[in-house]
Amino acid sequence: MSKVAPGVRIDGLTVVYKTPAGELPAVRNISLALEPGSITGIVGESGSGKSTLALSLLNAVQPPGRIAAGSVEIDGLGDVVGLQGEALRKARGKHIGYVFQAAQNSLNPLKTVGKQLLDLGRSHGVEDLRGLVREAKELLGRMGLDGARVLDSHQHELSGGMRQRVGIMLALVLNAHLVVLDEPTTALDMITQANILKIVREVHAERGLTTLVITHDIGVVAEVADRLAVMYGGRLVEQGPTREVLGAPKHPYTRGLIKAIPRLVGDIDEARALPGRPPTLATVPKEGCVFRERCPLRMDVCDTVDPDAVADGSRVVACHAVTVNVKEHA
Amino acid sequence: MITGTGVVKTFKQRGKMLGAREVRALRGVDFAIPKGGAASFIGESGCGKTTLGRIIAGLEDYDEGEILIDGVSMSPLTPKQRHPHFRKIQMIHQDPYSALNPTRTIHQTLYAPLSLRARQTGRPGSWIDERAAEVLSLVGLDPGTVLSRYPHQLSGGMRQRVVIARALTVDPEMLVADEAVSMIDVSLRLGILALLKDLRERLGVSVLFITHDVATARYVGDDGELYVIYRGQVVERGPVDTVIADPVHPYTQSLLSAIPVLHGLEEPGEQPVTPLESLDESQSDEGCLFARRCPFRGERCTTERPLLHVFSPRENTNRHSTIGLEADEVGLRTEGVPQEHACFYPARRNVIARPMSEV
Amino acid sequence: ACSGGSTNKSSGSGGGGGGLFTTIDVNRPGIDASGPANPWAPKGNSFIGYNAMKLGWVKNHLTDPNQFYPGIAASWEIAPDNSSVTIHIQPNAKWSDGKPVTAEDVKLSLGLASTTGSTAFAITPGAAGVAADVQVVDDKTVKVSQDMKNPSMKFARGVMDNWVVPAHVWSSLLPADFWDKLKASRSTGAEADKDREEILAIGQKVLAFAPPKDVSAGPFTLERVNPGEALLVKNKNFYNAAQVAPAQVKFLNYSGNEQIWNYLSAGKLDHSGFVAAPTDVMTRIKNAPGSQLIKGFSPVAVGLAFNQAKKPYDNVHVRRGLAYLIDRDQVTKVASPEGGIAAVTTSGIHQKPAQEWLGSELSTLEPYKHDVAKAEAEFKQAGLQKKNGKWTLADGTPWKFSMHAPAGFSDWISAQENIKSQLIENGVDAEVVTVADYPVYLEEIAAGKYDAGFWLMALGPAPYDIFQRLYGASNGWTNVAGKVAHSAPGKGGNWMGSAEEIDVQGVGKVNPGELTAKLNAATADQAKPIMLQLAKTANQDLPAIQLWDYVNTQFTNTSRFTGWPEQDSDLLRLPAGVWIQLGLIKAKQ
Amino acid sequence: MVAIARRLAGHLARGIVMILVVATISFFIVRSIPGDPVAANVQKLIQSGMDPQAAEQATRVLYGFQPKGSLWEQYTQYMAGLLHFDLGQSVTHAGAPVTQVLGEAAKWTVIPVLAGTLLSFLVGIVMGVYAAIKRSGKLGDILAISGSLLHGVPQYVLGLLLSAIFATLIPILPADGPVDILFEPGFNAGYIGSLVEHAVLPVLTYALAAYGGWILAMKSSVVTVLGDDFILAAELRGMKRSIIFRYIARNAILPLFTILALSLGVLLGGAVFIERIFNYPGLGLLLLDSITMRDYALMGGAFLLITVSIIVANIIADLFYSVIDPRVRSGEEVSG
Amino acid sequence: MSVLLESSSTSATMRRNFWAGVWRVMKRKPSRMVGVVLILGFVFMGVFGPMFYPAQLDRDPNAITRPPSWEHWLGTDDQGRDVIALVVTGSRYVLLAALVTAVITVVVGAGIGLFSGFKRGRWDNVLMRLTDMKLTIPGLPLLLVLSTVWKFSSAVQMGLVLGLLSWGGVARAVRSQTLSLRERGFIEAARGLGLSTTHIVSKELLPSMAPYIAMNMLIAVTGGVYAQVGLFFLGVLPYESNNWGQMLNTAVFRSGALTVPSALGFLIGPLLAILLLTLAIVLVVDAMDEIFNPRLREE
Ligand SMILES: Nc1ncnc2c1ncn2[C@@H]1O[C@H](COP(=O)(O)OP(=O)(O)OP(=O)(O)O)[C@@H](O)[C@H]1O
Ligand SMILES: Nc1ncnc2c1ncn2[C@@H]1O[C@H](COP(=O)(O)OP(=O)(O)OP(=O)(O)O)[C@@H](O)[C@H]1O
Ligand SMILES: [Mg+2]
Ligand SMILES: [Mg+2]
Repeated sequence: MSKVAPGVRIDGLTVVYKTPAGELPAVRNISLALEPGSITGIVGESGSGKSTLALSLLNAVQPPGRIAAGSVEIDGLGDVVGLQGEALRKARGKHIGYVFQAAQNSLNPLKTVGKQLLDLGRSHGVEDLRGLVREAKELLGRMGLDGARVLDSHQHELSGGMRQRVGIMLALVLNAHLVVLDEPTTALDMITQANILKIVREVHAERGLTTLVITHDIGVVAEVADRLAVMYGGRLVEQGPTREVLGAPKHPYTRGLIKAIPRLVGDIDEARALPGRPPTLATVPKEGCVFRERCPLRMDVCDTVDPDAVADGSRVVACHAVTVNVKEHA
Repeated sequence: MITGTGVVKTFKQRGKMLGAREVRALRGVDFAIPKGGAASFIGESGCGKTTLGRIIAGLEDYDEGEILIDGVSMSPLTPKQRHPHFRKIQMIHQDPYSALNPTRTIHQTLYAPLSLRARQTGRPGSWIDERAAEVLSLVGLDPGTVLSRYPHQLSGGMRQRVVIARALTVDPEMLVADEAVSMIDVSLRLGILALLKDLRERLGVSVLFITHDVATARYVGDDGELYVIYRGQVVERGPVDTVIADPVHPYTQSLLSAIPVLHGLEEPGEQPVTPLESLDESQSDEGCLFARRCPFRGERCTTERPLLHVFSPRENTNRHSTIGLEADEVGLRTEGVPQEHACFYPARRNVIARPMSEV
Repeated sequence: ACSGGSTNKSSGSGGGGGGLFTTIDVNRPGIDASGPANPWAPKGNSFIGYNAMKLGWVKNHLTDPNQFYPGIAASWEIAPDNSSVTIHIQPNAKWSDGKPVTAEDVKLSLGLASTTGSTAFAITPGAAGVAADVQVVDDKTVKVSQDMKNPSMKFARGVMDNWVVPAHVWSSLLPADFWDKLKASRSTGAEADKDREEILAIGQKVLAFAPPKDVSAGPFTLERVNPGEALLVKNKNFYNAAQVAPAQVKFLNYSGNEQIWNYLSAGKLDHSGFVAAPTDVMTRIKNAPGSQLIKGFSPVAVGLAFNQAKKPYDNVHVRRGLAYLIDRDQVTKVASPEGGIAAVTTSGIHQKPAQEWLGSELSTLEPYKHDVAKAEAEFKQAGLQKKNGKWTLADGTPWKFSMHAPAGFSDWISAQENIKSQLIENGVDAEVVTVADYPVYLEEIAAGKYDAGFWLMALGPAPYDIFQRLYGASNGWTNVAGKVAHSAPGKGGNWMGSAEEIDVQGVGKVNPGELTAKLNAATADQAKPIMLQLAKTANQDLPAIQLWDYVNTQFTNTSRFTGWPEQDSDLLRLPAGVWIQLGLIKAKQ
Repeated sequence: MVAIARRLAGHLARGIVMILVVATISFFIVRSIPGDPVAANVQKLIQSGMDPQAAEQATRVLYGFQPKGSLWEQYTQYMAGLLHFDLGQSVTHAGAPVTQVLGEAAKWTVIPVLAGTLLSFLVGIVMGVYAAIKRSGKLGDILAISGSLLHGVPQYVLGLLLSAIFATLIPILPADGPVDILFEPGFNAGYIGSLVEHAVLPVLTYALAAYGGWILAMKSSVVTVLGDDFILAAELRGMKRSIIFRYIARNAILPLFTILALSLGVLLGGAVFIERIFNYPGLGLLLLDSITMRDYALMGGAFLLITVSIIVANIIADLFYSVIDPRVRSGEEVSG
Repeated sequence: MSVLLESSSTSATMRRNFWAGVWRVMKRKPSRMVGVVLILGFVFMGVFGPMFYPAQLDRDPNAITRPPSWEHWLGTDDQGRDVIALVVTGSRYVLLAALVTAVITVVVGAGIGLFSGFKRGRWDNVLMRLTDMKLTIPGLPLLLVLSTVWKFSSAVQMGLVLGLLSWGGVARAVRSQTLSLRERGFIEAARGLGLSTTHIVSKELLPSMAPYIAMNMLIAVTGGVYAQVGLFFLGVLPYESNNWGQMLNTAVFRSGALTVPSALGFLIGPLLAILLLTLAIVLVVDAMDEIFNPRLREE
């Protein structure tokens, strides 16, 4: 097992769900690269396809969904889309750690954390189970918990924040170097959230991970991520270094989103809501730009042509209006 | 004008024959919300915000204390007598999905309270439909398209607007919005907040805003008051901007420190406060409720319970004092209502993030 | 009228062939595994004729109640005036534990019988046919004398028809002063009341008494019991053991007739008493290998009895009309095809003994053959009206003939259902109503709640018993200490409500209750003319329409055992255990 | 542990109150049954040819076991007896204590009910898992519909059909009581073989009747658990299939154990039909007999015993639940 | 105008949508159609069936308990009547009693459940203890004991008693539904708006539970049929000349249906009726499950 942070290259990924109205894409033609050792954040509103994208990294899209096209290349694993059976199972957990969206409920209510840890060890053929427990205790201690006590507890004896930390521990304990965190702080209160985010940052740095954080809260990404990707209606509309994107958002959706966040200081009247409402799987336009209905920069071309993701230095934007500007500038 | 003094609420958990457990949800809360005014309650999960909101909306009884609605005391009244008073206070639920009956159209949903209102005020039946259209327009919905729909045919934001419209059918004097936007898509949240603000301005409805997101509190009523609640006690209160910009209670400071910083747009505060441990409801009630988690606690904190009192700049000259703000400067910020807190060792700390441009 | 019993004249060979005799106790569904081997216990595990012995076995002769097969008693002498009966115990009778059966055993048993209630040993003051004294003549002889204040023809029967149990097991139940107490209890007064209470208390102990082990003087002893089943093994000490063929007797589980049908059609049972069975089932049973049906007389009939306190049943023409209207052959065919034969008259006597009692007079009685025209004539005479093909009461109000039967008496219900159909087809509206169970039925019918209900009658063989059902307590006549009294309809249990005196064609005015009471003490010759008068009365006045006379049908199987009683044998009225102990049954070679 | 003890104490207290109430109800229902058993018995004996006076005496002896005194006195007597597990004496069983008669019958109910329930439980949960996994296919549909049908059809229909098939058309199995008397009771092949042979039909009926319920319950339980996040989480952690299967099974079976304990209690009372059809001398048949025989004490006793067994089953179910579910164990309220 | 709006356009479209949904669900599995047809058949049989036969069924004393033949498809009974005719004419009593049972079960159960769940507090406590007790006392044994006290003299009375004995489960379930609905914001909102309890219960709570209650009602119908047929079968009830349970009882205990195959038709008749009724209700409940499932209504 490699001890270095792996890089991930998602290319042209499309995931569809089978619905009464036919197969509809929840993730459409997404390309994204996770640099080894970086923290990437993906933001998007409910239903924009974040979780689906995250599950694709483990080739774990649940039926009635399936990966319809594209590849997910992970260093040391190859294309996970092609992985199957035991190979896939071994990759999960050992290679890729996944912290569940509802980590609150990601533990078997009938078993203690310790027993589940041992189950995990056995599943992955860990011979030195003592060592595994030691490692787990250490990780938990690292996150400010009393390891021995936590391992002896059942899920219901742990608070939300503690469960989330146990989830992180279970994702890391097998020494996975790619970690996916799906909404790691949703449903936690602010102080706990801050705490968890701090832990994520620290563990990331200490263990040399490649981390993907998924959230609907731009603040969370801003806190932890080096790179930021914005999803809308199953498309990746903008990506780039966090500070750059936040400081100078290019895509009209990103701009609107940032504008819509009330801040602690400054003129509150500057904050503006986006008009319209986010699409659902059924209402997302079949062709053309997914955002055009709510877009202030809408052009004729938006109705028919889905904008390509165009790279501009470290930034990538998928918008006709922006691309035109870039071209004009050029 | 709605005021409460010393409101106490204790839940006795039933179902266990011998081991009944008590949850002290509110431990003597004072508040005052003027007509057309705004107040926001913030605090960690489980600190009693919802309970207080429900008590104010008359949906829950309180054990001790006094609530006055427009000067009428509620305590001596029977539940039936309280009703017309509490009707003036309407609750907006956190979850717009469950707040609407899925088996009834929006028209039916609005029709019921309106016809009741029509009967009470002796208005004709035709008024009902006019009024239904009117309240929907007030919340920014098109009556023509919305009236005949079922809730599941509407988006979350629209649903929440319908909920607000329904509350408006009885001409309330106050809306209690309990986490009214936390379940709504980020891009739509501001719309609802703006609506509440707009209703305040146009209809003179006061708004009680319950949230754990301090910034949204600011958006609904920057002229209102902010109450910081911790384990059923108000630990700090004052004008919204004052408390946000210059919190003195370590708990308030912890809350504000925890707000994520938009790196790239903002600079973090210089003196962030992190609690020593996480919230544990079973901790002892003795002394200051925050004492165990407080990085600045002193001896007094573990033995004596601090009570809410007006912050005076002189207090600032304690051993923890950090950046010394000028006394008059403080005085300037507290216009109208004073900033109050419940801490033996209050100190201003620079905890919140500020926009780059300001720094 | 006395008869000598045959002592054990064993033919030497025979019997003893061994083998398992499989049977069923039709009188006792659901053998109780916890029941004691106590013949008095209602759910005890004493099986008549097998491990429970009586002094003698009553033959139920057509006209003479005092004929017996020998049991514990080898022979007996009945005093000509019926004042006493002297019993000689089988000389070599022994209990299964080897002790001889003695006169003391018999005396104790008769004492026990008086605590639990027995016809000849009743402690009710004034009862008829009660023993005055029990005397041990010698080790093997007992003499029982009758209290002649209110004598009964059936005294000897009342004495002989009693269980005999071993004194060395049961004696602790009777206190030393018991016999004095018993005597004292027969008088009236507070003292006697107290004695009676004490005796009843002993009776309760007797009923509940559980001998630690079955000690029997019968051909078998109880080996073990299951819920519903019992196994008995041969008693080597039985006086006639050499003639007892089966080595074991197995009583099969039985809680409903359908179970017996199954056993019989599978040829599993060597013997079973009568159970009602539909024709198809009967055919199937008959077709089972070795299956054999033996039929004999069963001293009982069923009738449709009226409550004459209710209109229009007070009118004899209505009753007669109904008698003509009901096709008794059809009823019997539907309800009891094998277990009954349609009654030829409705004289109140079973047709078999009727021939004995009435002789040629029987043919002069009106047979009430199915005849719609006659029925209509009778109805018209009663003043009933026919409107739109439906009979109504005289005043034009609707008439619905309502028949009651206890739930679970399926042949009765089936018969009533058939009668209902017949009546409706002829314009008489009718219904069948069932009552939760037999006890309630009896109580309610006695309370006069029904128009009409089924009623067992012609209970033989004693002449008094035969008519007691029609002209006894249920019809107003009671016989206390030899005195006959009549109570008005609706009072004192009189629900039938016949007139006290009836003008009978060719006889004149008769008081049927008094006539019936006379039968109690009449000899066979004295009884004959009375029986004729009563038969005429019953047939003319119709307090009940006699529907069918029961037939005693016994199921046997010749595959494993032979020597079964002949058709019509009086043995058929006794349990198969008696056949075995008398040495009739032989193992098939 | 303290939590469990507390729970137990609470349940026991409630159970005892329940038992007293039920005893009271059954006492008064039984006493209000119309029909004077004494008068009725006299009539019956007379009909069977006994002299009226003798019949009266015999009846008085027999019904000497009937409690005397005013209704209230009888009631207090009855309740006092109850404290000593004394339910009075049976009339039809010659004054044997009701408890003894009940005990004898109970074993014949308990054994087949237990066997039938366990059999159906085991088969039912396996098929339930299957039905849950294949729930969108034809097989799942067939399993579910047949399960509902078996669950819906009353016991006596199944009993009669089985009896018609195996005892009448192809008579290969006995339907007459619990064991053949010819075999010496004890641990010998003949006796046990006979026991088993006789139990086949009743047990099969119990099993078939209960099977439908299990398959439905297990299916819905598995479907619920399959939707639980922790199963997906385990999968995403790369847990072995066998371990995940154990997780699903254990979590899905948990609620069924409660139903299992409860159903055992309920089945004791529901045995009437099966015992009647197969002539199995258990509690149900005893109750039925005691009703037709008007044996008050026995009727009340049988009814009470059946009810008590349900109450006890309730308590056991709950305790059981507390032992295996850690959430309850620590005193947390899981559901209402 | 408002009334117009409410009753015509909206509810008309709603109804149309609803029926379209029903049709879709039905079409998905043809077996459900079979269920509906069967139920309609039973209803028809109960209402009109007896009219096709004379009040006094034809009988033939010479053809008692005959096996199935061309004349009598399921043979004849012990009085020589056609078994099918008996099943049809007997259905009225059985179904009527079952209907009464179901109505009472549902009305009492839902009433108590609603009241208890809505009022909560002391009343809830008392009622639920009562319901617990009700549920603990086993139904069949209680019925057996009761059958000795009660005179079940008509179908309606029969249904009444059965109904009064079986509301427990519905009450418990409705209560828990009420409790959970009560937590839903819309009930609380209605209270906050000052709407009357009548309105809340009848317009807000009941419609949400209607499908559930309807399903319970169907299930209660089967329960009612089973219980009474069972009691008649055991023979603890007064004789009814025309009743499925009575047929079973007569067939088994009198006509030897379990001994001779010739009477098997007599046994099969009522058994088949019960099986078909069960099947019908199972299929329809399965369909209802899907029709009323809100998730499927969303589409
Ligand atoms: N099992 C499924 N069947 C059909 N559609 C599905 C399924 N799971 C998800 N979807 C649809 O796919 C889209 C993307 O879902 P996904 O869960 O990835 O969104 P998300 O961005 O994670 O949202 P959230 O913030 O609510 O978690 C949504 O429109 C959702 O409705
Ligand atoms: N009905 C109730 N019964 C018992 N305890 C209750 C009840 N309602 C609230 N509580 C308890 O009272 C305390 C305060 O609850 P409340 O819901 O008011 O908190 P909150 O501040 O609104 O929390 P959140 O941010 O999670 O909504 C909590 O400990 C909660 O568990
Ligand atoms: Mg998601
Ligand atoms: Mg809250």
